Amino acid sequence: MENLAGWASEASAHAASVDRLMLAFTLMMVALSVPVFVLMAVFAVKYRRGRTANRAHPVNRNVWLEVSWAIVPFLLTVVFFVWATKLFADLYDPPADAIAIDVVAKQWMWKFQHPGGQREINELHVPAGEPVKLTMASEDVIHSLYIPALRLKQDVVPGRYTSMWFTADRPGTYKLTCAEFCGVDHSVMGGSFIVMTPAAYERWLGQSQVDDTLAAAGAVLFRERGCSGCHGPGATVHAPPLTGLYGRPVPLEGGGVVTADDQYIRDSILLPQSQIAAGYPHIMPTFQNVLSEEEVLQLVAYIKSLRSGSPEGMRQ
Amino acid sequence: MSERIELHEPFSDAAQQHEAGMLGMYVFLGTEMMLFGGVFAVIFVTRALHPAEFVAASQKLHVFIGALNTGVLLTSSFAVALAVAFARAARARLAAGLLVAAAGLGLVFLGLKAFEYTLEIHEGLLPLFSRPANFSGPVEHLFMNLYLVATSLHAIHMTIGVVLLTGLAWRIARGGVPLPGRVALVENSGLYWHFVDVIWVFLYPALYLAR
Amino acid sequence: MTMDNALERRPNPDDLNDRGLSETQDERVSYLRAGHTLRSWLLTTDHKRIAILYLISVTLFFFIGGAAAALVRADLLTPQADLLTNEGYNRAFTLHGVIMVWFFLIPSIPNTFGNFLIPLMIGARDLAFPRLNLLSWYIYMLGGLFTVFVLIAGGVDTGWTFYTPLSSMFSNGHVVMVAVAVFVVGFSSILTGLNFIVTVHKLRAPGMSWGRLRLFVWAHYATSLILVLATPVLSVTLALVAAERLFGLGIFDPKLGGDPLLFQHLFWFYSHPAVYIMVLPALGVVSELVAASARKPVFGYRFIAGSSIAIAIIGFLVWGHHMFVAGQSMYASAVFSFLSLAVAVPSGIKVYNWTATLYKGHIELDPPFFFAASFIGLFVVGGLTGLVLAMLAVDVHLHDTYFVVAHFHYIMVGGTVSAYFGALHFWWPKMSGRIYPRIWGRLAAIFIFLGFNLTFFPQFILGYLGMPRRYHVYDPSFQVLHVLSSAGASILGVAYLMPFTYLFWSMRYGAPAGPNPWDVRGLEWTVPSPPPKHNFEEIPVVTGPPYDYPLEREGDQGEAGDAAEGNAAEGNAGSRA
Amino acid sequence: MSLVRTLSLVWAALLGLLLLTLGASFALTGPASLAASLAIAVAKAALIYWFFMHLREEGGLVRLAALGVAAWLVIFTLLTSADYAMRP
Ligand code: HEA
Ligand code: HEA
Ligand code: HEC
Ligand code: CUA
Ligand SMILES: [Cu+2]
Repeated sequence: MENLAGWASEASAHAASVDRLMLAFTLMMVALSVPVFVLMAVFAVKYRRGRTANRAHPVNRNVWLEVSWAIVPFLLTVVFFVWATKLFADLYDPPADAIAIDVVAKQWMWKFQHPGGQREINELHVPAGEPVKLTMASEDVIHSLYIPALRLKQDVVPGRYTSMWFTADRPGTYKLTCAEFCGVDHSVMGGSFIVMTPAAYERWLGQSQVDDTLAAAGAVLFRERGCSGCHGPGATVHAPPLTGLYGRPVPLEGGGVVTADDQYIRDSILLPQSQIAAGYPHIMPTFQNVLSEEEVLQLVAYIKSLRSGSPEGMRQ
Repeated sequence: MSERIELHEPFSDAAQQHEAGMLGMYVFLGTEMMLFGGVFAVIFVTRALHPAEFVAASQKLHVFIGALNTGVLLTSSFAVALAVAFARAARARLAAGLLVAAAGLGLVFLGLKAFEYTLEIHEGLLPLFSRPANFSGPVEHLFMNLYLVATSLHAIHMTIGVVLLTGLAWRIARGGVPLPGRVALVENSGLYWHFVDVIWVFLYPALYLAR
Repeated sequence: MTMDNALERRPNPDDLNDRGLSETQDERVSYLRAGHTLRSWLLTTDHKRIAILYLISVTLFFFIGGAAAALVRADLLTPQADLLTNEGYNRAFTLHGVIMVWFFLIPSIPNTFGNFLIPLMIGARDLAFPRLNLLSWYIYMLGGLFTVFVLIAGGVDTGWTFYTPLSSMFSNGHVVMVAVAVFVVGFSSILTGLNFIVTVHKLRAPGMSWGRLRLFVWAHYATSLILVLATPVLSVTLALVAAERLFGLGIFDPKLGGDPLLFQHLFWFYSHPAVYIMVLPALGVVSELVAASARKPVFGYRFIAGSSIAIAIIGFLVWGHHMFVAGQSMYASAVFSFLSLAVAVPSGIKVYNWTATLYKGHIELDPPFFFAASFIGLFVVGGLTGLVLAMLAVDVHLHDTYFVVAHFHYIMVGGTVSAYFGALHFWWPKMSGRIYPRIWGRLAAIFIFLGFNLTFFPQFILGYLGMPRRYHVYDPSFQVLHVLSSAGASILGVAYLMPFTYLFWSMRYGAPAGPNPWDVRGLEWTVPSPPPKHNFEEIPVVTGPPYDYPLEREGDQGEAGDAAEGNAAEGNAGSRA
Repeated sequence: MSLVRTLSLVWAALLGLLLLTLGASFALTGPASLAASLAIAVAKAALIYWFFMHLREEGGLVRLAALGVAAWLVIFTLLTSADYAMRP
């Protein structure tokens, strides 16, 4: 039973809040249902057929009574709805300084890339007490990254990025699994989620074999795959410069403006005809079957690093 | 006229039978509507996801052939509506003739559709059939897939309708369907035909007229 | 008292050795004896015979699905993969889900008891379109046999939800064939729904106003609306998946700019309302069983009737609660979560009104009461845990865990299957004309209840601890709970077999039932058991409300009241002033 | 026969609407175009249902059945597109 700690313990403040919510909700469920059970049993005994009991004036309708037992439980649950929705909304609001870790799911393994370029498979190391944001992509079918100790899961959907963030605060080793049915080996697509003290995490990062940071790997791809031929400084083609693109609003051809987030950059690479930046020709080819999800994530990391003025990803 | 209507189990009078038949037919058409509703939802979502490419792809369709076809279908519906009116007035030959006309227009529709498909095959635009296919991008491919699915599903319904109407006209002409005793048969076949027409009335703008 | 009456109706009341062995007068002219050939059954348009055909075939599929469940539970006894391969397990639970949902639970109550009882309850000779009704059974069988064929051919491994792109591009099972089977059986649902709607609207006996319809009929009317409006969307969705698989359509494929989540929207637009297809008829049955057990007018008839319709309508607005972590927009999730709470309100009304109905009733602890009580208990637990899942932050944790599995088995198995058995026990005397030993009925109900809880309660805990569903290799720390669950399943399996022994026994040895063995009200209890071929000699004229049990006034209490009422009830129930 | 006259008028109106929608599709773009073409399609369908499909002679029930399905389709498409519209 001690193994259960890998599943059930609360590894974050969010997990504790979810448990509190669940406990309170359970109490409400008891309050709403136990009267039904008790009364049914009592009536079945008291009003047995053939038994003498006062059955005078049985009511067969009472609108106020009925309305009240429709409304009161509903209002009770609305309180919980507000509570749960608040907690849920927090999950969509990652702090800006969160450590950005990329996740790629494929049948049947989890691949993680840390910003410094460290990669691991089926294990995720994170520092305690610091917010972490996962950006997740799938190579094939829908998977779902589930870390029970955080009370969190998020589907990983092919064709787009989904994300999940948390601040784990209890060092330890927990379970990490795939929750969305994804084919033959779904039930063995899992591993460990390891929360370390910040110092231990630094040490762990140092030990791993790293060729390049993510952004640097992206910079290499940017040249190798010919992006720089069009987007580079010396290009003859009329293509938008990508420096400072991330987070900026981009006016689109045919009206409309989008913010250049991860998803937009990804779509620009894989489905370039979808959203054309205003004023540019439709010439960018698709890299659909050329780049793997990991490589796209590296390119995205590289383009993100191209903040105006500080092309840090370029240094090598 | 109601005394001359044939009664079936378990109905006890003609009005009840007529209303039940009508309601049943409308509910059935409702299910067909929901069936196509799924297709329409897919079309709308695709348009919402890729507005510009959707419009570009739509513009490659033969909008005037589509318009002509809409006209043909509307006219056939008119013929069927007339046929029902005459069937109720027990003018069997006229009704049968109009049904044949409607079915004929249905064939014209299918013929034009087939012609359109061949044009698209040559343009490299029709999935499955064009070899080699020649799409400007994935979304155009997706659009044409949708187009093929939606129009062929509609064409299947049309074919059923044509068979239904011709068979009915034939039986009326041979006196196999006493009128107005079994006018419900004509009415219900008519409802089906009109319904297939209505589907096209929505498919046409959804696919051809996206701007 | 009523039993004695029934015994007197035997062909030869003096011959005590004649324990109902020979035919009674009523049976000789009943629908059961109207033609003995196989042909007379297979080509019948009598709604009662079609109901029997459904009863047999639906129950058969329950046991096929149950056998798959047994396989699943046996495999889960150990944390490793020793009984089945990974692929084999996936096929086992997929077929379990597919068969149980589409070939057992959806047709279960409507197509058997609905078919049998709706015309009787509204005072009609048959459904509006008897031949369509037969066609619907043939379509059902076609789809069903096709599924059995797929089962033999190797099965599918997508889960009953067929999520894309797994089903459309990656799975190597027979997805297209199963999609075809479910597509086909959909038309059976549609035809049944259509038939019920038209029947309820157009074939009510004179005087049978909407306010006098039985709650069972209201529930089936609501169910039919869902059948008709939702099923076609499933049909087209499965057709698209099949086309996607065969021709690479791309609608659900991001490589062409399609969206995998669109499938989930289409699927759940059908499948969430479909869960109410599964439960509404059961709610209707339980309303009848509760009223009959209490022998008292139902409390809040209007609210119960209206809540069926409300469930059908609101039920269409909540499908997104299956997609909270799928990548749906956060705002859409919040809306769907809120609407999911709204759908609990009408369910709550039913539960509380049933309880109030029992108050001051004359409750007989017959098997139908036992089944109704276990339905209520298990439905409430299942429903309230549904609300847990509708809470956004909690569902993020519980989605796709055993908590969900426990939730829906509580409603579908604890709820609907109990109601199915309850209906079988309540209307069996009407359908077969014979009475079964009540004690066995009570025992079966109790065993089912206990076995059920042992099977599925541990799964709530498993789920909260984080055990994902559709896993057959699992962490050894979960084994204890899984073993408990499997042990419960074996009790449950045996308990489900029990009724079939004594019900079959009763067909030959049971005492003849007489028209109204439970001494309750309703048009179906005014005709002989089993009913004659055309139900009513003469279409009845209804002049009073449903459930018009006599009420007691100050003074007349207990036994005296019961006896007086028993006499008044004789024969003319349902059509009295 | 005045019924024939009515039906002919409806037919003419339908063809007129067809021309209108064709014209509108060239004149308008974007959401306006979508709205116009949908509105015209609804108008056409309404004409067909009302006159050709006998809704005008039938009782409230049949009309309700026809309208009900339309309402359901609207719910279905609106709630589905709500997700797409509100995704970031
Ligand atoms: C018959 C089948 C049935 C029924 C009736 C229901 C009824 C409900 N279901 Fe359930 N559900 C399923 C079958 C069913 N469900 C299935 C099969 C799945 C899984 C599908 C899959 O992924 O494979 C599922 C999954 C499921 C989920 C998704 C879980 C997930 O995958 O993450 C959710 C989330 O909201 C949910 C909610 C509800 C709610 C709120 C109800 C409500 O209708 C319940 C209403 C009833 C009550 C609440 C109890 C009685 C009321 C009272 C005692 C009064 C007091 C209460 C209040 C008014 C507050 N269900
Ligand atoms: C609709 C109705 C329905 C019914 C009635 C049942 C009935 C049962 N279900 Fe089912 N179940 C589903 C619908 C249903 N289920 C669905 C939709 C899923 C999801 C599938 C998916 O994920 O895609 C599911 C999934 C599911 C799982 C999860 C699998 C997983 O996620 O890995 C489990 C595990 O315990 C399970 C168990 C059972 C059991 C023990 C019964 C019992 O009640 C069955 C009892 C009946 C019998 C046992 C048969 C009678 C006896 C015999 C034939 C004799 C032989 C038997 C023995 C000797 C034991 N079911
Ligand atoms: C043939 C020239 C060409 C190549 C090669 C090319 N691009 Fe582009 N790219 C363009 C043009 C032109 C645009 C502007 C039109 C558009 O939005 O599609 C563009 C737009 C973009 C945008 C959106 C910028 C904005 O301001 O909206 C991104 C991001 C991008 N490209 C990244 C890349 C990456 C990464 C690669 C390599 C893997 C690449 N491009 C290769 C020509 C090219
Ligand atoms: Cu990956 Cu399940
Ligand atoms: Cu649901």
